[in-house]
Amino acid sequence: MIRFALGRGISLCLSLIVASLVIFAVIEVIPGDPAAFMLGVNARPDTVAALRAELGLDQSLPARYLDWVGGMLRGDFGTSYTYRTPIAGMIADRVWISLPLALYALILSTLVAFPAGIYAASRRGRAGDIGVMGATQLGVAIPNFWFAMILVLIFAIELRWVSAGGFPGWEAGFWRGIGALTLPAIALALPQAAILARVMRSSLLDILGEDFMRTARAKGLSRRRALWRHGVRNAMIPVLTILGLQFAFLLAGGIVIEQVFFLPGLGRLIFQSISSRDLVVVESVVMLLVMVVIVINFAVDLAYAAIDPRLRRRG
Amino acid sequence: MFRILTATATAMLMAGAAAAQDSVRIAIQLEPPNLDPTGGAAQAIDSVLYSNVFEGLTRFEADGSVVPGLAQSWEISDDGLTYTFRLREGVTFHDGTTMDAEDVKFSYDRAMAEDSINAQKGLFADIAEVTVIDPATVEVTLSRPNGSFLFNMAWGDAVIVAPESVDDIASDPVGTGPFMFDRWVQGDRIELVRYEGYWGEAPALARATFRFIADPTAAFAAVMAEDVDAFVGFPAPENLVQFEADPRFQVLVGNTEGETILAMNNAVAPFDDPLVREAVALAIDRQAIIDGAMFGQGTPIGTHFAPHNPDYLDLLDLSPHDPDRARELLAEAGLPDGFATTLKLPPPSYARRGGEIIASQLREVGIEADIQNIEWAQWIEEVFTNGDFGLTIVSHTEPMDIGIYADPDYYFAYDNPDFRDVMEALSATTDPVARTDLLHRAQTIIAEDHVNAYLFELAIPTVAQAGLRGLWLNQPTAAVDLTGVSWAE
Amino acid sequence: MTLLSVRDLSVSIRGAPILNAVSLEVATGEIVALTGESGSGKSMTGLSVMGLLPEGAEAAGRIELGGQDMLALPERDLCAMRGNDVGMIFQEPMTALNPLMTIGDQVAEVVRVHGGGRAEARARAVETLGRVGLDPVAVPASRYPHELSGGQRQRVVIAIAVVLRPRLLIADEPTTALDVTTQARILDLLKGLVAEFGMGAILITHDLAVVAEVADRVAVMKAGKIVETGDVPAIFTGMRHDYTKALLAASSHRVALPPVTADAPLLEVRDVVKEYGLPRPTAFAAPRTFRAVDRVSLTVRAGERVGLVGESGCGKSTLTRAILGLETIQDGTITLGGRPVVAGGRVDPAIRRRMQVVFQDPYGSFDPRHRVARLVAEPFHLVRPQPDRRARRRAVEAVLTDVGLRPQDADRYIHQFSGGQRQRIAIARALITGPDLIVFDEAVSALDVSVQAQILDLLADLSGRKGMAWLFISHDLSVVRKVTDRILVMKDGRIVEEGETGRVMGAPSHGYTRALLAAAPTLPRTCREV
Amino acid sequence: MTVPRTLVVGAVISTLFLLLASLSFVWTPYDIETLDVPNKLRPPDGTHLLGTDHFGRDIASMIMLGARTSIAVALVAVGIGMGLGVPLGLLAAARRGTLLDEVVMRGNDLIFAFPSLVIAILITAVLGASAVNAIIAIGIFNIPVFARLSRGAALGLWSRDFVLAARVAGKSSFRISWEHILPNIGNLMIVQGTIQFSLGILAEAALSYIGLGAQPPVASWGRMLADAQTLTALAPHVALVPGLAIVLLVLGLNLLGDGLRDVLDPRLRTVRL
Repeated sequence: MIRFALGRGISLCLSLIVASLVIFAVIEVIPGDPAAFMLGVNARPDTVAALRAELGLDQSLPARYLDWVGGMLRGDFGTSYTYRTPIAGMIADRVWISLPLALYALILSTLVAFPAGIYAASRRGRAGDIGVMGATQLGVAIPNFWFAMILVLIFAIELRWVSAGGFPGWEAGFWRGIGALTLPAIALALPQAAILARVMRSSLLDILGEDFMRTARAKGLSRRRALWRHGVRNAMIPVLTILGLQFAFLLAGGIVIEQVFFLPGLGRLIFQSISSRDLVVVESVVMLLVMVVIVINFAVDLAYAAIDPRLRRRG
Repeated sequence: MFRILTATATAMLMAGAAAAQDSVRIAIQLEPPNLDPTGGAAQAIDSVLYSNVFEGLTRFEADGSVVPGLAQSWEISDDGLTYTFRLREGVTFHDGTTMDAEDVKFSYDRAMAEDSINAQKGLFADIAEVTVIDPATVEVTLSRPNGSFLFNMAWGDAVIVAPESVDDIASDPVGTGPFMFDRWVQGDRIELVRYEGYWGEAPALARATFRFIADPTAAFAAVMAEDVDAFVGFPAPENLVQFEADPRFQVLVGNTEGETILAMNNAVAPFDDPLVREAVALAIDRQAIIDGAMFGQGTPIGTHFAPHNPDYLDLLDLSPHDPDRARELLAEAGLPDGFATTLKLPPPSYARRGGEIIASQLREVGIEADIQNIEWAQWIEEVFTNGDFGLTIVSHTEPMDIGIYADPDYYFAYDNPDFRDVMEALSATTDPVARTDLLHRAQTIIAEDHVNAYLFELAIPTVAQAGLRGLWLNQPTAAVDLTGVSWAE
Repeated sequence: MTLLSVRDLSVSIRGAPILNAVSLEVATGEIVALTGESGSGKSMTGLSVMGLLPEGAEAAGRIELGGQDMLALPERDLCAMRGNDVGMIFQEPMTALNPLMTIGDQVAEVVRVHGGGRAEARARAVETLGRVGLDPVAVPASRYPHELSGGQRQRVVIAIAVVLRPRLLIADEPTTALDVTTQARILDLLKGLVAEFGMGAILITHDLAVVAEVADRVAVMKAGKIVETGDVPAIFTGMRHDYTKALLAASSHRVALPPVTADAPLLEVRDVVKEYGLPRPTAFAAPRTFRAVDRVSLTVRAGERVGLVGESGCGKSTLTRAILGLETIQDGTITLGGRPVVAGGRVDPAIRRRMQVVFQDPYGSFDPRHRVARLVAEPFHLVRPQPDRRARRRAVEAVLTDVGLRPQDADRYIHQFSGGQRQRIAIARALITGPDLIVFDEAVSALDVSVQAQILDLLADLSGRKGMAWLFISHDLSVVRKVTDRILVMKDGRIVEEGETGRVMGAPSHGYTRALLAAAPTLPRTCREV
Repeated sequence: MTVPRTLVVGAVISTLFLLLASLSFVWTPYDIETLDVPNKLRPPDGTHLLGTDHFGRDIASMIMLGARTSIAVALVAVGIGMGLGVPLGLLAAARRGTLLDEVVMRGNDLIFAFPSLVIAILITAVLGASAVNAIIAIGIFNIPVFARLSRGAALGLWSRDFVLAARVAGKSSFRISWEHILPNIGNLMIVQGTIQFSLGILAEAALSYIGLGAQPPVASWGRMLADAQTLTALAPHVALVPGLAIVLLVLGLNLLGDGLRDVLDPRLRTVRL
């Protein structure tokens, strides 16, 4: 097991290094000078030059890259050009919105998808199955930002059940925070739940055809018990892959949803930083997202080994 | 399944608590990048802090006039070179330190310094020396007479700061204003509280929260769901008709100092030919743009001057909407079947939506405008600094900025010695009647020369709770002055 | 006392008839065999008794077990009986167990489902695993299925079926997927359990030799009907139904192999070694290797028919792939007509042209998207200069007729042919370049007994007409003895015995060969002369 | 051989949009270039089947032109994904176990690690927002999907007997990949291609919704939605119509994909990311 983790660990570090190089290279090429932008239209060349020096923009590229990566390893993402506050702090506040949102959406989608997938698989071909599959076809086809617009229109503006967006901050009470994230989470969760339900159903149907399910029935287990005791656990493996990938998509999908619900999460931070050419913030946030995704993939691999003994010994 | 889920969520949290009577939640579109008005050009910094947290020697009033601020009174020498300011007594900064002449000298020297990052360094260009006479008196001597010096010192970039607190002013501002900075949750809100030790009349409000909502739908939803008490600069003019029809709200539509223009690159063919520029101006139907892009909000302008300013001259008849005449002019200029050019549009909706309408109007007369939507940073680099553009749309929101036509290096590169002479004369005279006449001559020159196609003055709609009083109607400078704001009983 | 009586059982799935008025009786302590070719409905009969018919199946008739008609019972009562009163064993041990549960838990589950407590279930599981021959020290109950061999897994499946001492045991082809020696031990285990627990048993198998060795009575099925039943071994001499006779004849079919004078050596394999790297047990231990082929030498002379026999895992397929140049070898040389098969990492086309192969799986050895003409002509890729279109067509048609197919079959797709016909096409593909040596890698193992016989006759005929040599590789001794002049027996990567087929079969010198011959079930002597 | 219902419904919807898109090259009910601001935001009625938008343009014509953009962007993006991804996957499978295989797979994981939207934002920030850049962004994201899928399928085939027979016949791994492997994974690629096509439509809509897709005067459903956002209360049809168009086309393509899979080869392993 350790060797398995070690092997994956090395490839993880390698991908992180390559990812940081790619991100830095792409972002440095973006036209537009942050200093000129900050000082606005009437600024004079000498003022702009002074600001560039202050922000360290005049150093050579390799120097800035090493400075950035070195800082990141120490947990210091550098200071934002426009906000002039440490980026780590900015990211910290916003991570506490994007991450819970993604987690909330993942929980919602799993809570809906698992029962739906299992129900559809157990009623294969009958009305229940066709109904669920029809709903998932629709769920996959609806763009989540459009669905978000409709949710806001109905629940926030017409019925005024919940605030139209914004985030009161976790200090304003855990449940108020959750309340603010409910609509966005539902909008984010819809397409993912549809995909997860379909994967759950098809992987369960594959398993139901396996020989050991017939052995279970021969032992005297009823159809339902055989499904739950043997079927679901074996069906988890392909579902796990999709869950791992989905969390990464939820993080990214959040970028659009945060726009619609004006949640101050990582998504909006990326947008604001790109439009104000706050390059170092963009680099750091994108790097963080990529790190989270790679770590999640790593976790999914470990979870594989946990569930499937065949992987554990092979090492 | 979904229904049960949302029902339980709502049971836990009814709509946000109604605003207490002495506090207010103001929403504006953009969040200030930092809280140092002397260190950044972003208007959002002044919107939140001007007159609320920071004050200068002089101050803008709601109608745009300049009144005494921290300077109680002043005398100007006959040759107009020496200004002696008498400061108010007993003024303290929010950290308790007293405000005196030393702080004024420190603030101006800091702005004029070699490594200063003050966005409007030009305002202080004429100052030769600042001398402290006594703690309550400071003398400023100019290198050459400047009629608008008092006007310039009212700008947000010229507020008075203290050496003791200037170092981390960007995230913890300390000024002399009626409100103190309390908290900044980046990306979401800034909270100000009443400063008990304020030298002047105490404001009605005890607490003010600024929320930042850039997205038009979110803005509409926030106001409609009463999450905020007022939205200054509401980004979706198309929804104003709904707010006007709703008794809960009041809608105020004022003017800003923002002359929205279709700028032409005078340095590049074919825009170096006045006939072509006139053709472009005549091809434009201002009212269609105002209706289509701004849903009727905005006043047409014939020159680069704010219509609410007393010295404004109505020159709309110099550039009526006349596509046929425009085609004739193009033929005269040797371009019978028109030409192609680029139309670079910064992010605001007046540019993006206005741009689509202008492109189709220009197409009517044979001018093919290739639309390119770009970010502000790209606009500043490509258009403003490198002059790499044919046409662009931008709104100049700095007050009294007709002087930019005197600078040939300015992005639309207009080079007219007569105009420069008028501006020289203007800065030398302080007599109001002479100044009005000079301003009229300046406006007429740039209108007749069709330097740019002058579209409309950018309106600023504000949607607020019906019971809120004292909000500014117009925006002579970028500011949400809360000093006079209160709740009606 | 009749334990189970099946009366006129008819089953159809979505309208297609599968079983037609099947009647069968099993007494306590008696083993009844159900035999017949694939598709005759024998497995479906077993599943009907268990009440595990697939979706959309309708069954009519009566299945009485201990006085109760299983077909009339509600699902809940059937569940109560399965595993308790009637147990079942399946053919494919590799996939019959849940990979994520330990073998102990899977056996204990049967006891728990039928009301046993947790401790009692665990105890009976360990006890039953021991009883089926799994040494608790070597194979503890905490092991996972993927850590066990095929034979060991089948023992776990048997433990699951018998842990609650059912009155009836159904075994559906329990040993088909196993090696000969493992098969013998599993059959002995089954006979022992039936006797000890006094169970009635139904043994479903297509192998008449297994029937002869294990069963008390046998029922022969053809197309969903029982055509004949009788006692063993009496049935083998006095059978009445002609289908049964044909079935028996095919099993004991003899091939007339024309004699041939073997002259100059053709294929020479000298001290070949093939090793595979194994994953390192711990991160820093030296890398271990597994030696699949250990210093093997063999020669095949032109025109000679050589057989290579061994159980799965003895390295014979690795040796085959090495000979064909599909695997690199660590040591030793392989030459054909004196010249090395693999020169400098590249296969020498001139040499490769003279050696061809026929694989086991008739369904897998052809690209489903190409027509037969293109499939058969593929080896022409080795021929320099490439024959033109018309020459290729003529060659394909000629070789198709050689193997007993019609020239126009060249334009059809592979899925339009039966298993036997596909092997004929595979042989045609091997013949097209007129090779000196053909390697048959388990070429007939996947075929039914009757089809197998026809293919072996075809080979004999071809050997006479074309005179090419072949290396016939198989785990099935009875097939290899029919088509070879000389036999090599392989065990754990080494050749343990070599010699003339008759001599090796009659008086084997190596102990392993003797064990192999003893384990292989054989038809009773009396019927072989028929 | 009864053609499954899903295939028929999917095919009908998809071809309907294809026809609409190609028709828009030649004719649209109104010319969307000329604006007609006075009668903006008119609800659907006789003259304007689907009403007019905030500039007075005919929404039906905008939908037709938008269909052209969406289909073009998604088609080319899938083309890039397949064109580069499949050969990569085949190469990795042919050289399975070697360094090349490892590099290709690690590269895929890396592209997967970048959330697709972030790639799009980075590209459009560098090259500016346009339909072409949307194609590049979505295309890049499709490459690993096809590479991983084709490698998986090809690996399965390499162990099959008929490939061994081809190796025995002396064919090089490149020739085998071309003659035997590619045709046999063709079905899977077609079915996955349809699914990626529908995902491409959604991705293009999302990109142009946040302003990174096709720029005016090129019509795009995503941008219609973004413009209509503030009008949902005032004129709901402006926001509903483009949304429904997206849902319908994506639904149609998904049904087509599922139908194709059932017809071509029910056992295919398609993955929906």
